[in-house]
Amino acid sequence: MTTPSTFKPVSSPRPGETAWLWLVKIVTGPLLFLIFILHLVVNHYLGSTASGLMTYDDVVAYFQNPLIPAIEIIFVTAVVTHSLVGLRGIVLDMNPSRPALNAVTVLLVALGAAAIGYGIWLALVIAAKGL
Amino acid sequence: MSKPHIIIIGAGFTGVATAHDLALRGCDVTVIERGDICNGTSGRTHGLLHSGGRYAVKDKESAVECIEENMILRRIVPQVIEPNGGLFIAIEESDLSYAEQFIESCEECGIQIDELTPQQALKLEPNINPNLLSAFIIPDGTFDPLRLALAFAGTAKHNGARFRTFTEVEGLLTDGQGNVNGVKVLDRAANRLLELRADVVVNATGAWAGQITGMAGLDAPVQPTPGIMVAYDQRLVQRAVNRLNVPGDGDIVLPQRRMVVVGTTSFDAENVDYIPVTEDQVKLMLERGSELIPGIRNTKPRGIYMATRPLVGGGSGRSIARTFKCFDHKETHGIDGLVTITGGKATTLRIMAEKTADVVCAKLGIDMSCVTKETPLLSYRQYYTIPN
Amino acid sequence: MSEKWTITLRTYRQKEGEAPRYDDFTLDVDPDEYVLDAVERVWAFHDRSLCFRHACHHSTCGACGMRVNGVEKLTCITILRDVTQNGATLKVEPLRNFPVVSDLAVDMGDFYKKNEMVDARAVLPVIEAEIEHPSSAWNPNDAQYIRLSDCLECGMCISACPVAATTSEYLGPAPLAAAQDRGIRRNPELLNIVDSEDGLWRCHSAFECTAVCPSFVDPGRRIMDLRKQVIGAKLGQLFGK
Amino acid sequence: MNNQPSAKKFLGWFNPLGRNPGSWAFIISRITALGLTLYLFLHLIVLGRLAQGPEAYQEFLALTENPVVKIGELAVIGAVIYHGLNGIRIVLTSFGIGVTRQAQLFYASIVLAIVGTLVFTIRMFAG
Repeated sequence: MTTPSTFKPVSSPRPGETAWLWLVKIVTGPLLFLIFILHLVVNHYLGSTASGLMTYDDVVAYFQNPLIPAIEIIFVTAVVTHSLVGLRGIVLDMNPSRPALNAVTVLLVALGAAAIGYGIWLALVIAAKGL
Repeated sequence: MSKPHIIIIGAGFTGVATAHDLALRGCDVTVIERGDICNGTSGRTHGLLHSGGRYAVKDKESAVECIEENMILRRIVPQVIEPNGGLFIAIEESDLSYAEQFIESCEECGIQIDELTPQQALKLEPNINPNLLSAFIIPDGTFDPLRLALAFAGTAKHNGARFRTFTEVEGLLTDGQGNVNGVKVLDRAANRLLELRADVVVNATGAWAGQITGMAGLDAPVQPTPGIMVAYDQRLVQRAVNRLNVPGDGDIVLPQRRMVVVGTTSFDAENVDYIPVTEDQVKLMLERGSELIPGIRNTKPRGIYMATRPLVGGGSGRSIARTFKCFDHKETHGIDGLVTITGGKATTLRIMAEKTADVVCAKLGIDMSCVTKETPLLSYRQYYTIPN
Repeated sequence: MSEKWTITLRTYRQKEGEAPRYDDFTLDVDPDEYVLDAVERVWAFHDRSLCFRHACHHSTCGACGMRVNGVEKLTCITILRDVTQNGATLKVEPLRNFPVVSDLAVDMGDFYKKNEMVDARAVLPVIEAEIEHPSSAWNPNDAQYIRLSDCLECGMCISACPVAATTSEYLGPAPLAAAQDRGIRRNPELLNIVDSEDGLWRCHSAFECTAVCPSFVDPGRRIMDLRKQVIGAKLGQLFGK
Repeated sequence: MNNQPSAKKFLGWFNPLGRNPGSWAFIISRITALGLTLYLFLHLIVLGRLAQGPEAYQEFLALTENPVVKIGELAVIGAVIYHGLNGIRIVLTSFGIGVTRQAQLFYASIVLAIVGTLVFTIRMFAG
């Protein structure tokens, strides 16, 4: 065994980015891919317009089955989370200072919450239109 | 009285070991190296942690030094050593006839050896020459040259020594009466000339020792004697494998990381800065190496290089005693302030440093004795973790 | 060995306070020689001020890593024939992502410190070799033998790594590979070092490190395995194992 | 050539010189990620029209007939297929599966992304 190192490391690694953040990306990723395939097929093959897109009435009808808004909500939550955690990873690669990183993190969380909130609201509004 | 300042020229094995020793004896040490640590002969040494077996018959003094230092290095710097032992194997009748005096001399020098039957030897090392006639186990080992030096250099730095790499000595500074009291150096990274004063200048430049003593108008009786080494890309043995006979060409094969390294040859050379590899010597290594380990024939060379031994004294090639000399130029030429250390082998770097440090301390009236035998070295990475 | 080529060695030069430049040296070489031999000849016969790091000349010390025609190579084992042709120009530059000391020599201080931080193993039992390769012809009863580790600490994986290019804080492939080699379960103190902003999770699976590693370490694969070890350890912590 | 790492060097991510497949996977993943994040938020905003009633949504639908928008949408589809598959490549290699074939997994991601995009090109233009 080499003698214990008696020195202070070049920079003690900044705690924060732990396995959980990475796991969030890694769990939402494949989930997103599955839902995405569904999303793609539905929007390009089931709609009544020539190119397969859905008209207003198609969308409202589609949202009547309560399962659909549920999936859409999971979808928007997962995709917003995945993309913003990823974006933070890109920002990390720009080696921001600790305060700058915290600011970016707060901003991303706020943006994410807003987008997810808005997504859920939108899904419920559309579903409600059909009642 | 402030600490005496010692300048050591050359950061090969002897230079860094002397820096380590003097740093422990209360000296302020500066090591000047024109390249980086170990970029001369020391870097390209074969890497054999010598048991002394090769020299037991003809050079007992060397053999005893080797076995003692071998054991000390295993204790103080295990992190750079493959301590798996060695084999002397006899392939032909002439090898066998060497066995008797070999056993006697090894015992005389305190080198522990055991004879093995060919079957026993093949069981331990299946890749050695299957029709060997006899074999002896011996406490050889191998090491990583750069890391052995870095371990000494790092520990020296930890104890206050400073290292100036990429700094080349252009001339010696004198005090007017011809005594050396410093060096004129060119910092090659910054292209700046500097003058550094010192109480004693130690010339530890190995095969290049003559260039430094030349600056003081002296010549150093060092006979640069290069030899070839060929590294092959498979680790076929766990132990060092030596040919049981008088020292000859290509008579040692060492394992190192995932390679085996065959060495060496011996010839004279003048310009030591660059020794080209010659095809015939490469073929010779393959031939001799595969006599010991036939498997080498179906490996590929990974690195081929020349290393220049700083043999002491006149005379050519192998016959010079393989020990080392420490010259205090005050006694030899009446020039104070300059000490030259040359000769010796990698394994004996600690004792060479001890003797040199003794000479330096005697000149400066420091009556501290050497403690490096019992001082474990720090991790070799400490050389880089401690700022210069 | 006897064939003769004439090549131009375009060498990166930088002295303190001077702008970097490239010097061309025309050399007669033997194509079976190594790139390091050519560089050393430039120092010996053409320009004594050339600074470069080299020691063992047979891939055990890790000092002579350089970028040869833009690709990281251990110059002591890179044969000229494999990287250039007769009459061609061979560009030699220092490794990326390390401070340049001068010319081709870089300062490996930070990198060695990170290896020291994870206490990378310098020697290990012979049979522990994650990568089986003909070069490892050892048999099971060699268990008690010790050998020097595969990692030469040559720094080329850090030079090739796109993440290491963005910050010197990043631990880097070799130290992460060394942490994997030591194992999180056997050395729990490693968890906080590697499971951090400058550690494991910055790796973007470019596998450039594995592409340039000259010495059977395959840091890319080891980082991936380290992810498994860390996730296991974290889940273990969560469920109080 | 400033040799040291620095944050300003993030353009270096996209430097194709002497890169191996793994780096291309990383570069294209990062480009598609940035594109997709931008598209995601535009997509969410545009879909807001559904809440404003049929006319607003109809107006938006007309927009999607424009070939330039269709090509844009195809790019998004290609990007998502590639980014998704490469993500799965990273998940697999992170758990030790296919590590020695990571380059082939990357090539597969590219090929499938192109094939997927072609399928939808036919679907959207041939109709």
